[in-house]
Amino acid sequence: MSDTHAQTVAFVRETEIPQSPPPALEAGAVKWVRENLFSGIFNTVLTLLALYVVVRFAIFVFPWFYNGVWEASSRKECLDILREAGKGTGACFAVLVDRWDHLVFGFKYPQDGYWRILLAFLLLIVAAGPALFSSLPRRMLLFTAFYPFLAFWLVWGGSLWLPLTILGLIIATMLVFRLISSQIPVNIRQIVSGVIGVICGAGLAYLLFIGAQELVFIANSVGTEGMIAPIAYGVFWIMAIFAFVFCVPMGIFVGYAIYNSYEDGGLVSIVASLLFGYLAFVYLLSPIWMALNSIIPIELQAVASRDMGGFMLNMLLGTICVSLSIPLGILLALGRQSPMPLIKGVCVVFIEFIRGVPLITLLFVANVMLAYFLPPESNFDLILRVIIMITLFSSAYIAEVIRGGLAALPKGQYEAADSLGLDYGQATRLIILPQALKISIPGIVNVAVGLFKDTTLVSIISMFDLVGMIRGPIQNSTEWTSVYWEVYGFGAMLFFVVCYSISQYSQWLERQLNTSHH
Amino acid sequence: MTTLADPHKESFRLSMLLNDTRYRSLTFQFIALVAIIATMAFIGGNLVRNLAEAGLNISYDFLGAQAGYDINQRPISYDSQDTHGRAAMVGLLNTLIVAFLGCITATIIGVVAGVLRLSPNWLVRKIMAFYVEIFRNVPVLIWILIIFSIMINAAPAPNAFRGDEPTASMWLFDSIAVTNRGVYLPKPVWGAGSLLVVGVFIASIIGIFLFRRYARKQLFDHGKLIPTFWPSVALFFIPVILAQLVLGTPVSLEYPALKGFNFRGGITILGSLIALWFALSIYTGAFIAENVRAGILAVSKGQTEAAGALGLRPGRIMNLVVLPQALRVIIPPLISQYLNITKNSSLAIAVGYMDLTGTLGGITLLQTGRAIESVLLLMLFYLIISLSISFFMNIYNNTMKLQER
Amino acid sequence: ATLDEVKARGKLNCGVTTGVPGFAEPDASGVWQGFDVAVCRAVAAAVLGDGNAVEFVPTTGKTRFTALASGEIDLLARNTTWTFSRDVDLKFEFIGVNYYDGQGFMVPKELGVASAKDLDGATVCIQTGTTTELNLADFFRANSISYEPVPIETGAEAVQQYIAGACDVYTTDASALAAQRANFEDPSAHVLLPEIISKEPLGPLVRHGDNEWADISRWTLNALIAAEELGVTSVNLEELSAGTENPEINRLLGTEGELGSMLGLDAGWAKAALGVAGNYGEIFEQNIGAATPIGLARGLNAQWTDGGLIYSPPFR
Amino acid sequence: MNQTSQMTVSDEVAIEITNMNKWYGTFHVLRDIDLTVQRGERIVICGPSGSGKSTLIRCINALEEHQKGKIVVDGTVLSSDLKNIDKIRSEVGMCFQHFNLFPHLTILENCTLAPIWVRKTPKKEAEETAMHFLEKVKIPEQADKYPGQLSGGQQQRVAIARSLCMRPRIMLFDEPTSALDPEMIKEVLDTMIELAEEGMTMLCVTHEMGFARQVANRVIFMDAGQIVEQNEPEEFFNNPKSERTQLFLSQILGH
Amino acid sequence: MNQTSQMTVSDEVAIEITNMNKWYGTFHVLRDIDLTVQRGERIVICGPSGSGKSTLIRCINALEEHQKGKIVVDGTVLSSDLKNIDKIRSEVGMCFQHFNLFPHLTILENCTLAPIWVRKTPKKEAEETAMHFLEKVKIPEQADKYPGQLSGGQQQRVAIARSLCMRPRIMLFDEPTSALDPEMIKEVLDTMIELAEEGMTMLCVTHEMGFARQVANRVIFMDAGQIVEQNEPEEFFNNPKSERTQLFLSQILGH
Ligand SMILES: Nc1ncnc2c1ncn2[C@@H]1O[C@H](COP(=O)(O)OP(=O)(O)OP(=O)(O)O)[C@@H](O)[C@H]1O
Ligand SMILES: Nc1ncnc2c1ncn2[C@@H]1O[C@H](COP(=O)(O)OP(=O)(O)OP(=O)(O)O)[C@@H](O)[C@H]1O
Ligand SMILES: NC(=O)CC[C@H](N)C(=O)O
Ligand SMILES: [Mg+2]
Ligand SMILES: [Mg+2]
Repeated sequence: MSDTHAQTVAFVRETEIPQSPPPALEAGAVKWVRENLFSGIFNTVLTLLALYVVVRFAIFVFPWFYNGVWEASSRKECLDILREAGKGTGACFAVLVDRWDHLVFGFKYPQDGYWRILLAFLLLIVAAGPALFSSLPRRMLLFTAFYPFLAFWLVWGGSLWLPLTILGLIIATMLVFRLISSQIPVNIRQIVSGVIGVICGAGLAYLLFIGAQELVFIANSVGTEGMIAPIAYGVFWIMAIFAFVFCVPMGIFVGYAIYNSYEDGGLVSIVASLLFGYLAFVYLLSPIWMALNSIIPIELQAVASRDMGGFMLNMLLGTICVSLSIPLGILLALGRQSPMPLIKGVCVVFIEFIRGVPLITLLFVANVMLAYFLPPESNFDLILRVIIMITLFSSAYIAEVIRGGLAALPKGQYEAADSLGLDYGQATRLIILPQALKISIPGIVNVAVGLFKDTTLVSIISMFDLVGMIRGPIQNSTEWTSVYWEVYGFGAMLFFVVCYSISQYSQWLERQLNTSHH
Repeated sequence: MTTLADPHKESFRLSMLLNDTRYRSLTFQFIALVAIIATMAFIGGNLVRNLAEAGLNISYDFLGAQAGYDINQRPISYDSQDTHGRAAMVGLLNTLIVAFLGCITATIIGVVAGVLRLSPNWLVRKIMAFYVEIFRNVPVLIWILIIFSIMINAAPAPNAFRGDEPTASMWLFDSIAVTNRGVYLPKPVWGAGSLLVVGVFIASIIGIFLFRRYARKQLFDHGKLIPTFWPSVALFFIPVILAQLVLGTPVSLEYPALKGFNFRGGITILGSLIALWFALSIYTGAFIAENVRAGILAVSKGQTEAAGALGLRPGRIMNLVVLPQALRVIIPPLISQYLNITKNSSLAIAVGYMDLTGTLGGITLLQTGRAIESVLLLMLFYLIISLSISFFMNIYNNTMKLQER
Repeated sequence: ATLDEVKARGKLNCGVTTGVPGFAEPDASGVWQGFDVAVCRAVAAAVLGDGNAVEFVPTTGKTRFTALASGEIDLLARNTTWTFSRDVDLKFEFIGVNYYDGQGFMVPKELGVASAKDLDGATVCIQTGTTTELNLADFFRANSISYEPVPIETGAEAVQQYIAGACDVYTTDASALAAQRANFEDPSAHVLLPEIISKEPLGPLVRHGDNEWADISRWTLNALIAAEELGVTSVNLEELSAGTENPEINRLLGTEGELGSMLGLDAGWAKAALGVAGNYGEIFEQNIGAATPIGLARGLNAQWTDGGLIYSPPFR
Repeated sequence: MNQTSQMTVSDEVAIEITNMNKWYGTFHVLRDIDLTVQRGERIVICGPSGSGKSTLIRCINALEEHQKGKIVVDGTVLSSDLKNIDKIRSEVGMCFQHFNLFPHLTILENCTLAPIWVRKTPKKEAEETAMHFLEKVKIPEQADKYPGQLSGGQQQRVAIARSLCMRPRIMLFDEPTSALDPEMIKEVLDTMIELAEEGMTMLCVTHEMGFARQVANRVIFMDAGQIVEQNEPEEFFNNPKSERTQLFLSQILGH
Repeated sequence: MNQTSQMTVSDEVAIEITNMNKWYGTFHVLRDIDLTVQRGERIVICGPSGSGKSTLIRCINALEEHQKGKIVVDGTVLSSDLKNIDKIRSEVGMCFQHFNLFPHLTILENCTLAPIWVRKTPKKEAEETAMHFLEKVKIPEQADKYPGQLSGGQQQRVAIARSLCMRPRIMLFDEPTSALDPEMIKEVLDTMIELAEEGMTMLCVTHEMGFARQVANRVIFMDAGQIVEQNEPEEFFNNPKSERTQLFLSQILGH
């Protein structure tokens, strides 16, 4: 047949050749094994080697696992049980049973309140849903917004009215904003703006004046002895003079700016609602919630931050810090994109500084330094200080992720927003961020996983998170001293389950973004 | 056309500070400046007041004071009579040592695991995926603790080497002792004439380089392909061994031996260093493996096919076509992994390895009570290390950029 | 002032160790127990009337001083040695001594070491940031013998390494050595060497500058000590507080004089403090005394009347 | 057609550009531009690539700053005063070559966004207006889809509707059809013609000479940052004065 | 033109494919392919997307394994023996749709890489050859640039030169022009025509029917993994026998 081609070039196939199954060697398990395990000398060696490793590992681990003792009250008892049963090696999982509560909830959380934590955790999944899966109904975001208040109440306990009142005041503040920005007539707004302008201007001038005094005080206490001190002395004096000189002009200017914004209501409504919010929180919050609580008391047993521990503490730190650092990260990313050198500079310095030092040093700051930076009477407990530092830490990383998202947006989007007359705030809020954030979600999730793992570092500043709990009370205790593998393995497993699922999610999301980008 | 007034010559009005694009950004920056100054005034004022209340002051004089404590790993000479400043230097060097070692082994582990993850061998692929996922998804601190516990509990104590029927024995003809305190290796002793041996060794290293260049030149000039691997290996060992024999073993080895409580002699690698080093490498190796895999996958299949169609063999395709391209993708994230190793090395504190955080941020801080000073200095050191690494990374990235239209 | 803060808070924040058996350790249900803990409870009872109104803040050698200096805790009762530099340079105020101690060495019996001077070349487990770390350096230097320090954060980890043989010797305060040995699977396989190489007066401490608060803490501790001397125990406390012949007991228990109000507390402050766990002697016996697994003898910590150093200034 | 359109040109001045100059760094993009557009006038701008057409259009909308000269839009002087810029932008609608729709919003949301946030129109009213203009560009049924789900021509029509929702008095088009496939170009041009017939003031950068002939009152030819020639379409196409124009037309019509 | 080319066809067999079958998993991509190519013959393969054209080409070059049947290239039987594969690959040059130049090497290095490492040609000689072929494809002046700096058409010409540097006796082209802009297509086709005129044996998957008419000795139409029809170009285009061919040609020429 073949040589026919050369002479008579023309060839037309009249019949269809049927599909036929591939040759036997080409299908089924045989082929699979041949291709995947023994497709060459090198591969065969590799396979045998790998098999050897796996088998050795199994021989080593399996009996240990299988012989595990689940019921005993101390390591000694565990060993006795194993010895009696005549088993060589065996795990002492009894420690997990015995200290389960401590490992998961810390040893101070009230036992009858464990359901609260579990409930808060389950609801967290529901609340995070709409942010993580865009296919869920948008209306669920309402619950997401409500969730922090609910979770706060569930975890810390106390009166339900406290978070509810806070929520109410926040809503009230937003209503004030709405009212001033668009609902009231311009001439009334002019009066309001005037009043608020005067208040804020005067207040700012006063603050700056105090600041100037403070700076002089600092300069004087730094003194002029030594090598660096004179420089610092000079810098503080210059800043003091600056603050002093500009306290009145700044006050006037800001007051004027607020007044001047009465037409569009933008600035004045922001300032007014902030002012309102501040006053409401200072003067209305506790009377209202206490009054409400005395009428209809809905209370859970209050639990102090100090009493949080175990894996729960890791989860708490992880979720709180990540959620707080997202807004901060957005601001930093926007700041880093800003054309204003000073603002850009501050953001760059902050981000690069945070990314350049290990988290542990920041935790030292939380532990030993932060208290010195806050007013003497303020009483931040360690958890709060740690939350602040971890939040700052992760916000720098999140800022970099979001910056990537911002950079990926085409310039045309900015221009279209501009040409429609949207101002910077509107364009950012309505056009730029929704798109940039969507692109950034996988990156943010990765940062979140990293951060969640890093929350174990708090054990180094003697907090009893999961690792701290193991290294501290459990291994210290008379019963469970020198138990390692069981507890560390358990810890590793807990983290693995959480982190692995999250990172699988983020990979799924990345694939989604790659395929369905519209 | 009538010339109209230049619009920029308007008289200044206060509202222009807010509404005029030319002044607006200045205004904002000015306000930001004032806010920064106010924040500094707030923080600084609190600091000064709090310190005064506690009767403390800020001073770095303690760096010149006697430290009073001992450090078990001393890259430079140090004893308890030296100053806190010198102790900090010892710590800094220890940080750099573990970071450097960690970077090397993490790279090796990562590259091997990353390449094996793409192996056609199903079993190997799965094992590597297992390794990567297990290590990436569990905190490094837990790994450090687990590996340290393994070290301490699985390796024999020096005691076990003692007695008539020791339960443990040394490796490699009694030259290496692996104990739960560390690993003891033989140490070269430089006798008379050892300079010559060293000279021969250096010469043979140079020789290897020259030989490889010669081989390449042969290929390029005459199209002769000379194998280089085995000759290189031979060049590495044979001259030195010959020199040793001829000169009557001027370079002898000092073997570690159990004397008193511990092995003495030889080189000691502390258990804490090993645990930290190993944990950091294997943890970071998992991340590097992913980077390597991504880098290799980023080189399109078409490149391999084109090279194959030109008749290149798989090994050459890897060396000449895939790797050079993959490296460009791999190296930037690799450098950030190096940064992470350096930063994570501060977890040394969990196993008692005396790095910067252990000395300056640990014992010095505690013994002198100079918390603020020590922590600030600590952060400064890490910042300098990180910034220099990223500086070099940027230089590298710029030189390696692909030429585009 | 600290007193007002504590009262407002309704809880005393008291720093303790992360765990030394007998001195401070949470039991299986998370309640802190121990000799140092008892001091915290006594102060809480004196100030707030409730020995359970204490928030125990576990601290490591590393975090203890910063916790106190930064105001996170009001009182640190964590077998901390009273030294010049801590008192003067670190600006703390030691309010007394609740245990006279010294630094000792523990070695496995099988090593056959009889004296600390035989430890040449040994690997020594030591807690970082403690006085013992400095003493150790001085001791070996003075005797010109070498050693290798293994610095460790917490006592528990030190013990783990010591048991696993990662160090030959474990050194710290002799009391803590005894306490931790009591926890071993086989305590008799380990010996304490005869040398005590330092003085370690362990006592509670507070911040510099708040003398009122220091007074309250100091005299609460003294009340525990004086009560033992005067024979006031948890058994006869109620009976004696109805009034006795002994005016000092009366002043102590607040039935006579104004000592309480001088401190800014109720008249029954000392009674409340004693009501938690009894007097110094009782606390000692309960937590670390001969009848406990730790089994420390009173020794130097006997009342001065019994030839010891425990001595309270008069309540007058 | 040309006649009817010309009738709608009023005497009012919509845009007045005097002696305007612009530099990118040291590169002189626009040189001494003088241009007056009457209300209702429809101007087509053409010229070789890089001649500064886009830049001119974008200066009118303050998307780019000019460095010398004066631009007056609808009586408002374009200065660096944000108030003026805002005012001008809400008077002037703009259509881009790549549509620049907001991909995360539905078509309807794209159209109501600016009215709601800039004009503070109640949402309902804004939606009604939006539907009105979507009907005008003949895609009301796509209102709830996302831009990614539409064809290029449909997207460009949405972009036009989006601009119209702000009820601009002037529309700027920057090569609105050049990113489209041939069959879609017609859709968009039809919409633009309709708009022109209603008397909208329009400035349009385009190389669609058919469109220019049909609707323009004036064709402007730019080269190297200068306006080289301007004239009525008939004159311009049939009787170009400048050599450069002739060359350009020969290339463009030769296609 | 057709005549001259036909004259170069010799009697020697360059490629002989007998009863070749290939599966992807269980999917039967190539069915009973029989094809003999004489030395100097120029064959164009066309057919709808997914019909297995690329797969066929790639099987000849051992980029894909076939499971049944026999392929003999230049007398060498294609088996899984690495030696044979190497031999065949150095005889057969291949050009891909996306050029697949090595972006990290200069044009010259791209061209000398294989001669140096596979053929063990001295570098100097390899460079001379490379420059020779670069001149032939008319871009010697680009020798020191990187692929990223060239246009698509230039890149494809470099790819051809790179193959030629190995002095192959057979060239395979897989849609070499379909990733190119219209003006660049011509550049590349010109190069290929020149090659054809020199008597190179060529198998070319392409839909450029002009090219097929001008240079091919034979056009092969594939569908669903089978060779459906083959004929001389004139016959094939003017008088397709099979219905499927007719349908395909009507679509492709209708453009
Ligand atoms: N942001 C910028 N920075 C520097 N030069 C620019 C910038 N934008 C445009 N240019 C230059 O200004 C000149 C005019 O650009 P413009 O986009 O206005 O031309 P155009 O006439 O619209 O061309 P086209 O028909 O290609 O769109 C071009 O030479 C361009 O390179
Ligand atoms: N690696 C593969 N695994 C499985 N199926 C494949 C693979 N490569 C190609 N195919 C399938 O084999 C069939 C033939 O593919 P081939 O690329 O040869 O078609 P083609 O004729 O070149 O089409 P086109 O004109 O689109 O390039 C297609 O249906 C394709 O989906
Ligand atoms: N072991 C300890 O934690 C305390 C040690 C010693 N008493 C000190 O105060 O430093
Ligand atoms: Mg343009
Ligand atoms: Mg194909």
